[in-house]
Amino acid sequence: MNKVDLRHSAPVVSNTRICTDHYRLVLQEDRLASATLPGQFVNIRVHNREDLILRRPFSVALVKPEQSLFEIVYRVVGKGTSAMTDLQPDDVVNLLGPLGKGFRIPKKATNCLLLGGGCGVAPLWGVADKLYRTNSKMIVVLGFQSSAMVFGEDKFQAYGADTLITTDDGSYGLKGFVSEHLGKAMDRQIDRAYVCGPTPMIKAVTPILKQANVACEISLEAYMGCGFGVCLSCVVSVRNGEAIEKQRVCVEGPVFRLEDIVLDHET
Amino acid sequence: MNKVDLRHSAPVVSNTRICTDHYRLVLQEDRLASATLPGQFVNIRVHNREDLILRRPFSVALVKPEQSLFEIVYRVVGKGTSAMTDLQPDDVVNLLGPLGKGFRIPKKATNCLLLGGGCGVAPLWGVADKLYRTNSKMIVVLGFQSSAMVFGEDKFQAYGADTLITTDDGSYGLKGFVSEHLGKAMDRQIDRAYVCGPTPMIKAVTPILKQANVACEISLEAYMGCGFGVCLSCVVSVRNGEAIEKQRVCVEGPVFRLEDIVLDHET
Amino acid sequence: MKPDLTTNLCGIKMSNPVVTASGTSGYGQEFSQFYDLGVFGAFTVKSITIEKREGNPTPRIAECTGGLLNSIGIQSQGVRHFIQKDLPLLRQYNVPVIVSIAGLSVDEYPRVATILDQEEGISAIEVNISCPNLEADGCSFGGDPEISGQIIGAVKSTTSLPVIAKLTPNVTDITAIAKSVETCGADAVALINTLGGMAIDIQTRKPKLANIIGGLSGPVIKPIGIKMVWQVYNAVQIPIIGIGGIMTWEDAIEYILAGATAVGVGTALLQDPWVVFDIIEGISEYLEKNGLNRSDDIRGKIKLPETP
Amino acid sequence: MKPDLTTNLCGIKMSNPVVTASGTSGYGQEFSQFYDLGVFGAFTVKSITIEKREGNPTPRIAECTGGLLNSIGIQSQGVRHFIQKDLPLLRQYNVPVIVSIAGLSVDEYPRVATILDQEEGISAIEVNISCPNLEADGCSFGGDPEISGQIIGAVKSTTSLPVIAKLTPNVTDITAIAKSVETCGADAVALINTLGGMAIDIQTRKPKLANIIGGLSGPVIKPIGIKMVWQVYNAVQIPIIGIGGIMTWEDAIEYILAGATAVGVGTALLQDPWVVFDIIEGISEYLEKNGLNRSDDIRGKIKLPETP
Ligand SMILES: Cc1cc2nc3c(=O)[nH]c(=O)nc-3n(C[C@H](O)[C@H](O)[C@H](O)COP(=O)(O)OP(=O)(O)OC[C@H]3O[C@@H](n4cnc5c(N)ncnc54)[C@H](O)[C@@H]3O)c2cc1C
Ligand SMILES: Cc1cc2nc3c(=O)[nH]c(=O)nc-3n(C[C@H](O)[C@H](O)[C@H](O)COP(=O)(O)OP(=O)(O)OC[C@H]3O[C@@H](n4cnc5c(N)ncnc54)[C@H](O)[C@@H]3O)c2cc1C
Ligand SMILES: Cc1cc2nc3c(=O)[nH]c(=O)nc-3n(C[C@H](O)[C@H](O)[C@H](O)COP(=O)(O)O)c2cc1C
Ligand SMILES: Cc1cc2nc3c(=O)[nH]c(=O)nc-3n(C[C@H](O)[C@H](O)[C@H](O)COP(=O)(O)O)c2cc1C
Ligand code: FES
Ligand code: FES
Repeated sequence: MNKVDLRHSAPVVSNTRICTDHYRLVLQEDRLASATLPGQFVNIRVHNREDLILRRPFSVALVKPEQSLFEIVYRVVGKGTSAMTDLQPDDVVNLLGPLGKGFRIPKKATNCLLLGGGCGVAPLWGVADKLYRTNSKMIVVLGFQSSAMVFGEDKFQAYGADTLITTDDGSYGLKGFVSEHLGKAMDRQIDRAYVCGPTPMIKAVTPILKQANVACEISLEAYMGCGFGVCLSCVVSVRNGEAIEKQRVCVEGPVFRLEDIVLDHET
Repeated sequence: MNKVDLRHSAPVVSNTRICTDHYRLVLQEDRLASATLPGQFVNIRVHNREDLILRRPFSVALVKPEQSLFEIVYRVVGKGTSAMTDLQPDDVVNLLGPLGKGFRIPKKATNCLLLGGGCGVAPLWGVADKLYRTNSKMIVVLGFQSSAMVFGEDKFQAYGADTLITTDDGSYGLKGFVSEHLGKAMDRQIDRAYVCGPTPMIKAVTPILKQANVACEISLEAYMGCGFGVCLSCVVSVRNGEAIEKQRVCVEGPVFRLEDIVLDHET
Repeated sequence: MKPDLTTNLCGIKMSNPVVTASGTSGYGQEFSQFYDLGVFGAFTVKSITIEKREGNPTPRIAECTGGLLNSIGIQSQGVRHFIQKDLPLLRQYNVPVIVSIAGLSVDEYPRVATILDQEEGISAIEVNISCPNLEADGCSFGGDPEISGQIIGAVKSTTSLPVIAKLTPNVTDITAIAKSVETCGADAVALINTLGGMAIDIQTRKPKLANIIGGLSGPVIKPIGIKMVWQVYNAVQIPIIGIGGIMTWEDAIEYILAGATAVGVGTALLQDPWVVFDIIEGISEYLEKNGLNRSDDIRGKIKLPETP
Repeated sequence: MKPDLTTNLCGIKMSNPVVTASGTSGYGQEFSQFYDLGVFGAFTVKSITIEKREGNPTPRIAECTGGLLNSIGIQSQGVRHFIQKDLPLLRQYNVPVIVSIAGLSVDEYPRVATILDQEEGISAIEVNISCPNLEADGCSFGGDPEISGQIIGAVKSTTSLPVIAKLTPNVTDITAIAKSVETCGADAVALINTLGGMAIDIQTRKPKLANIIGGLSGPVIKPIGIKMVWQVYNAVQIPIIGIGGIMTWEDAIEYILAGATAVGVGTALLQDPWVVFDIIEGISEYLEKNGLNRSDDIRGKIKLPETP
């Protein structure tokens, strides 16, 4: 049997602040740049620090296989992500990946809706990149807290996507949550939807998407102990036929089909 | 009552390797540069790292009050001292000091013997500096493991001291331990002796110095929990009149009078 | 409005909830050179025995990842020396003094307490029944609910001062010990003391402590302390001094949320005696930011997950 | 000459002393994608129960300084599922398989063991009497010497396989438990399981684990594990699997010096499954540098300080 080596030492190419609290980290690693699908993630061991026992999981935002590059966008929320802001070009990042199952991208052109919130916007870059190559039509709706947190709009526009920005406080684009402005987008012809964002956003958009009856995939987050399936810390309730069972976000996910997700009190 | 503030944030001026495993760290701090006596120490919190709970104690090697500078020489032996080698100019070191009681330097010229081993050589720089100002005569005997570990000879010579180097393997100066070559120095007129070095050296030279009946002060090391007297981890047995009692290396020492020291199995 | 940090711990009137943990600030002499001891809510002295004791051989301290192992043992000059030499200094400060006592046998405790009861300027007696270092196996009086209760009962009968039982975490069920000392009259409990631990230098093959076994303190023990404070909070009515790995104000708040009325700072004071100012300031700011006037308002008030 | 790492643990013939700690490497399926499971001295699977169990609500894991809190609970597909789906894969590898079993009641243990006893390809049964997460207060069967002994005795009577008792550190006297399980027939002991711990998010005021209380693992618990292994080594004759905070080969050697015959790696495998190679290599090099042929030569051989 062919064994998988998930370990990588990826040199930092750049680590730049892209808006309030968010950084874009570009890393060089040939295997990851070639093999990672949109929606898959890497698990980073921050500075090999002894006090940070757990790796930190981040979705891969975009891959550039020709240059052996891939990138993630991270939001500074705690110890690990704060320490990551120190990363300098040529520092080497210890990571495992690619992990999990990514978004399914059809081979043929389709009409797609991309729904992103906060740092969940970044993994949709990779989705857009793939869809662009299939000549799909894309409508993108992105939600941010305020204008200072907005990032990535240009990326989607570069792929020719129709891009709509909402901010909670109306300081940029439309005022309000993504869910409030989804109606407009849903009026169009949509075959597939891709969703990545914070849990409240997911909860808010789920009923609307269910109603619309489009093939929809959602990327979930969970606290992770390992990222490769052995610790069972990342489980969520998922429908499997009639039954509801525990599945691992790190292996069976992070991308799940809308109809399989059980959004109970735990998620 | 006047309160003492031992806390200092001292910028690094330089941090340079001076021989195998030994670094000279020059720091800028006015109060410390002015107030520290030879033989006193500072207690360094390495990089404010959460996994390094204890501060690391280092004797002050030399002070330059006019320039607000002081320096320590440290040997790389473990986690803390390894991390210290990363210190760059302008990094700021969190330290407490000056701590402990230093060497007593007479006001008038005397004939002095300075005995140092390994990184224990450095604190004698400060002693030599003070003695030089009293026009004292100095004989200096320094012991090192091998030629690659030798440092500081020139410093003593600059103070006009008669300087003798021994190395365990004979790769520089005289072959053998300091204790084996002490005889020569002891033939001269000596009024006071200052000793700083590893415990085996101290044990070896003690009988010789006792025999010679000179006023002798010795700097001891001990594992320290605080460095300012509250934890009682650094105690050694010391004669106090007829009694033998536990005294704290960090407060009553690190410099003790030869006749008070009890070198039992513990030290 | 600045929150009101004053705290009443079983009758001890404290200006704030932050106290020293016994054994990490001596008898006040050193800290009094640094700042006014009145900054503390209360000052707990290192455990005192009836007679002078040498403590354990050195090395008595070793570092481990995120923690400290110590086997100081109880080095004490004896209770009379404390009264003559140390207590007068402590009396000069406007700070409640908690005198920690230790014993080698059950009846030594009430003997020390009787002597202390005569003295002015003591606000409470803390009974260190944990003392994991006195016996080589790390066990202690504090491991047995009955003996723990006996000692507390005996001390109570000798003194009118509030009696605080300092509990060891090296037990199967901390609530059993807490309930027993409560029943026997303890006015408060302080927990946790150090956890039994050991480290070996793999190069020399020697234990890092001359006593082989020692007590673990510092950040590493915080999750254990939080758990035990929460359990004890739900088991007894008397107030709790929460201790174990408090290095920052965030840690102090965590203990208050777990149910502590006061918090004891130990290892952090060895690292930096001035940290107490940051901790008190931080508690005050946290309360203010959350629109709270007193730490009582959040004591034990964690938000429990709804059961499905 | 390369040292001989082969280790015999109560009849289990292992190529080296490094085993997986239960619950941190699943049932082998994931690791078998990474490398040949034969690299381990033995492979211990996650604890298995008689029936399918859901485990605890999420979040089930939280980090604390230098350690990990988990409250997975025993999420298990049940013993029959294990035999059908997981054991066949494990049998393909040249590695002794240790099956960890857990129960909600004393008699569930022998029931699981009876079913396993029928199966090929199992080298030993590890009895997880610690399981601190199943009951809310963190206590467990393993806190009581008698019940611990009872469970082990019951399991022994159902199987001819070697039986390993996995001990919880949340006890007053670990030697009492170890002696009891030895008397009742345990062929080896594994220790330590996780320490009861808890953490609170001070912003949300929620416990970081949905189960409120969890088990602490990782570097922070090493001093406690080392102490308990040393105490148990001096109390019983049966061999010990030393577990708790082993992240590096140095930690493994420290456990062997404390008295462990084999060492179990848990949290470190969550951080990096490949760390096992470094640990085995490091043990070998340490022995070689010190002119030793077998780890047995240093087992329990710490240099005790001379008494004055
Ligand atoms: C599959 C997946 C993909 C993710 N992708 C991204 C991304 O592209 N960009 C981004 O900014 N963030 C992403 N996250 C969240 C990110 O992992 C956390 O924000 C980060 O781990 C926080 O680390 P910290 O040390 O700064 O925070 P701390 O709170 O100090 O972290 C403590 C621990 O909690 C865990 N943790 C904290 N918050 C979360 C969270 N929201 N989800 C999961 N674990 C958490 C961490 O793993 C860490 O072990 C993703 C999470 C998952 C599970
Ligand atoms: C009063 C005094 C003055 C000193 N002066 C110097 C000096 O000028 N130059 C120098 O190189 N070293 C000096 N030392 C020794 C120095 O403190 C240790 O080498 C250093 O703390 C080792 O830290 P580490 O993290 O690299 O080693 P680690 O072994 O990783 O340290 C672990 C712990 O042990 C303590 N420790 C380790 N070795 C010693 C030791 N020999 N003495 C005391 N504590 C120790 C450290 O404080 C630390 O807490 C002095 C020690 C004392 C007590
Ligand atoms: C060096 C040292 C000495 C101690 N001495 C005592 C003591 O004499 N009596 C006592 O009750 N606790 C003693 N303790 C325990 C502390 O009071 C405290 O309970 C423990 O260290 C946990 O708190 P921390 O993590 O904040 O240090 C001592 C702790 C240390 C580190
Ligand atoms: C996520 C996780 C799950 C665990 N599950 C089990 C289990 O099912 N059965 C068991 O006996 N121990 C279990 N343990 C405990 C480990 O086997 C081990 O005893 C403990 O983690 C200490 O070792 P470590 O510090 O190397 O992790 C688990 C530990 C972790 C971290
Ligand atoms: S994170 Fe360990 S199983 Fe998913
Ligand atoms: S180091 Fe704490 S008393 Fe000396």
